[in-house]
Amino acid sequence: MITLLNCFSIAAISAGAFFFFTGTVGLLRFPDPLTRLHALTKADNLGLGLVALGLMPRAESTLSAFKLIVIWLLVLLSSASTAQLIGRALRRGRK
Amino acid sequence: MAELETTTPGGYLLVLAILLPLAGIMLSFIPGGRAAERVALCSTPFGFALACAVAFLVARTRKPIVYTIGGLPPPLGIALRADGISAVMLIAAAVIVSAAALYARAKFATPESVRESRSSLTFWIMLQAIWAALTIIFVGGDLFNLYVALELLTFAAVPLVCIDGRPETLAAALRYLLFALFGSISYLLGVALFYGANGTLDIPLLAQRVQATPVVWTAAALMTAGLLAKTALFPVHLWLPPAHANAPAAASAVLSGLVVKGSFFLTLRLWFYVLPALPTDKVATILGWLGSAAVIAGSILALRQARLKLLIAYSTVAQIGYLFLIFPLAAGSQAWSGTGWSAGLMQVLAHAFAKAAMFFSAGLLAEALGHDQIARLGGAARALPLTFLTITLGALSLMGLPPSGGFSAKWMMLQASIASGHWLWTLPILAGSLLAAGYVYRILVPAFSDGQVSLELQPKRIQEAIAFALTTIAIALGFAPQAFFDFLEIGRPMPSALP
Amino acid sequence: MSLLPYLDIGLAVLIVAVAIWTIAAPDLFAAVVGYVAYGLLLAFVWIRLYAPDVALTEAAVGGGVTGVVLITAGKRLGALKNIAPEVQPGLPFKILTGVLAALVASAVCGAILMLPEPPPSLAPEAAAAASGAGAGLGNPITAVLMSYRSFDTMLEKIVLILAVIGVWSVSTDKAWGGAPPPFRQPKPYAPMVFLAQLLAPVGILIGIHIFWTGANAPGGAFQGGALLAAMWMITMMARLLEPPRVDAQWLRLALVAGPAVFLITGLTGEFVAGSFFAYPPSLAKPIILFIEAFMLLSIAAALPMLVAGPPSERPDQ
Amino acid sequence: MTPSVLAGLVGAVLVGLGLYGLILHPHPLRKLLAFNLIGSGVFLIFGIVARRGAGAGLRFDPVPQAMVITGIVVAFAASALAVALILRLSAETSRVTLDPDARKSRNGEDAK
Repeated sequence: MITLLNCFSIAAISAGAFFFFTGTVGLLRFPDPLTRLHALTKADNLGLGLVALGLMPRAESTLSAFKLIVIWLLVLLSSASTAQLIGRALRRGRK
Repeated sequence: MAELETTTPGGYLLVLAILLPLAGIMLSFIPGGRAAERVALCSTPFGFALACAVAFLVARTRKPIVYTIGGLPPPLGIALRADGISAVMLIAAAVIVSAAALYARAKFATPESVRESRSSLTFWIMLQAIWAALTIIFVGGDLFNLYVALELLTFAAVPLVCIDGRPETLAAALRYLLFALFGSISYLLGVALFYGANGTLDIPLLAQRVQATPVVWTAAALMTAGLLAKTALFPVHLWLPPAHANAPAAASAVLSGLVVKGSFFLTLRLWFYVLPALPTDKVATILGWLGSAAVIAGSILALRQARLKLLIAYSTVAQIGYLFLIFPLAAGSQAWSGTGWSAGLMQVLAHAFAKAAMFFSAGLLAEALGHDQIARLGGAARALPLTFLTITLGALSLMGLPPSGGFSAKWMMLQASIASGHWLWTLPILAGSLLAAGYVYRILVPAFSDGQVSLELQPKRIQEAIAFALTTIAIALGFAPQAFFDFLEIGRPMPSALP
Repeated sequence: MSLLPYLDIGLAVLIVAVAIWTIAAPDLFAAVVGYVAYGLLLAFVWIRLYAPDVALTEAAVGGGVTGVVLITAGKRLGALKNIAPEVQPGLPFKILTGVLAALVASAVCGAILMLPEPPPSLAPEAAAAASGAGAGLGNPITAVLMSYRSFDTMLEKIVLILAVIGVWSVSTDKAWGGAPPPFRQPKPYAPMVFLAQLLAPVGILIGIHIFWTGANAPGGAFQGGALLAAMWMITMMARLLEPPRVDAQWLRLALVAGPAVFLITGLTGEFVAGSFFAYPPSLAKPIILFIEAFMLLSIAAALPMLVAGPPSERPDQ
Repeated sequence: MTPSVLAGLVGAVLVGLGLYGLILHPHPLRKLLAFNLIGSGVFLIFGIVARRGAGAGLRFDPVPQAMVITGIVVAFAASALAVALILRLSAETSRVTLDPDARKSRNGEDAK
């Protein structure tokens, strides 16, 4: 059982790290700010979600596991909003 | 483990002396408006009484009085201690702050038309904050607690510089702030290293534990550099003249008379109370040379100023230089170091009172004439006799002519330097007096010459009287009895007495 | 074997690189942005030094709120057209400064490497005293801040009040009594409003949680207060709330509450526990939490006021 | 090399870098950034002092860590005050410089 959970953790965190990596590659390689924003928000949010998921079995208590989900949701909320704000700032700058 | 320190009888006075102005700040801020002025004026007599009570207790017991905050002794807790020099400085601060408060009523009363005005509220709160910060600096026994007090002093002093909002005052305040921040952070780095090397920040405990290791020397050097920047010792004096010359007179008097003495006081604490066991001769000599350079450079720059307030501000740079001669002259436990110590402290006091009086008078003069250009002072002495009497007496003390506190200070410095055999120190002392005579002559000669001046405004009698009273104290210090100098020795660690 | 040392070295290199960028960046705004990133990286170092309380403070204040202040300033200064061209100092001066800075840095490096072994510490005393003055506080840092060195903590709160008054005092006489300018441009933007409405209640809850657990776990009045302050600022950025007038009575009471309650409890300590700023051991924890609750309020009020700046001359909408 | 020594050395480097920027940059906001770098370097040095002092069941000496928290708050307050001064000065003079000889106020008021 413990080995199984450990395998799950390793798999989820590695997948999360992979998505972070692709997000960063996108940030560096994409041509303009909007596409970069796309890479960052999409890939990194997924990556963080996977990392949080992978850490959940390792949490000390149910409360800590719950906190991990809350952290992910808060990051989702803030990155969604900041992406909107940055996007609007870009559109204004172009006009 | 050494025996833990406990509160001595009357120690609670020290806490009250600190909490009084702190409570004053909060009581002024909540209702704002005219209440700020009232609170400040009402608390000054109590603060003066507390300072006198502390001095009385120290004089009676002949020992420092101690308070361990929360009943928690160092090293974990913080202790407050008042020795001879703390008590004297507490009284000086209370007197000058009270004088500044009374003097400032004319300018910083809240106007009838508004409930609260920006400059009045700021002035009254910051004046009390300076007082609180200085009180902690004079009685604080813990290096980190003293750091917080230094920051309190900075945050109180900077807004006073730019209180009238002219661009040049804003620039002066910003420059002052940056120098002061550099000073505190450098001090704080020294504090970190002291803690890392000795595991305590309590001054007497540190004095027992410090050894002449590279870490301790680095810490002491960093703290000293920071404190020198805050004291405006040449060559890091650049911020002082614009800041002190552009502030309103009541603020300039406190800044020049007291605030720079706060960081100087901590330099004394560091070298004479934390590190007396170390061989500090070389450092004392370096500080002495820097002080000498400040005396000469400050005086020469003062000679070249066209504005009276700037001249007085540069004279502060020069007079601060004298303070640093205390390091070579009072170091160690030789026969003459007692004289050097008395001389240095006398210089602190005499300059505080004389300089405050001179800034008050310069402010009155500028308001009465509408300018403070030295070249256009012709005949001003006849129009403003009491103000010029004050300036003349204050200048007497700055030059070191008898009878005055300044004369006693410089005379004892000369005695100490001759007794110590390092007669080279007499040169800056004498040269500084000559140059001071030069810049005072530049003010007084046009003022006492014939000429017509038209007064835009007749200065208030009470303001002239306050300035005159302070200058009288500076003169009266010249008659201080031996008992006064013995009092200054109370609590001063003697290197030989240490293990 | 462990990867950690390499990660540590990588973090150190990264931090120094970002620090060099904030000093050397050609553009003012770029330097400011670099500094904000730097503040967040520092929080990781604090975690590695087993200092989660400091990490929280550094992330919230050193990186977060300081970042807001600096970015706002950088933007406003960047928008000013008529700033005089910077006078660049000459090469000899640069070299001299570089040598001086290198000397200081190497002296400090040397001092750190020569710190004595075994290191002197107050940890044993602090642990031993935990049963007395800091009774019931599982977080030794809260015990130090609120008990052994409570005097420092009270003074630091006074410093915050003075800073607020100092910031306000650089306004003009005409503007006095008014409110600081709004945080953002006139039109509230829908996603921003949404974020504020959703985040503020959650953030307030978390802020109070961090304050409450601070007695036993990392956290405390300062970290919790910084979070509450951030929530207030977000609602002001969404224009759901406007900055209050500087003469508002409730604002001043909130600013002063923390140090005032601290001072009053400190005074009563003389009568109930035999010394100023002492607590009766049986009641130490509730009293400390009581004081901290008011400090939370003061911090939550002071930080946004420091960010908002002095009152402006524009009439309030 | 332990993490704490490494952090201490980073702190020392930050102090040096900040000092260089503080002296050299003419722009006050850049000076302020440099001051903040020095500040964080000093705090890191407090941090390693705290870490070295681990003992008696604690992973750190709580006293220096508490001092850092106080220090961070004070440094922030200082930055806010400096920024307020810089912004007012720039609005007032349209020149951001600390050079007292370069002051040219718009209202041309004669210095008293």
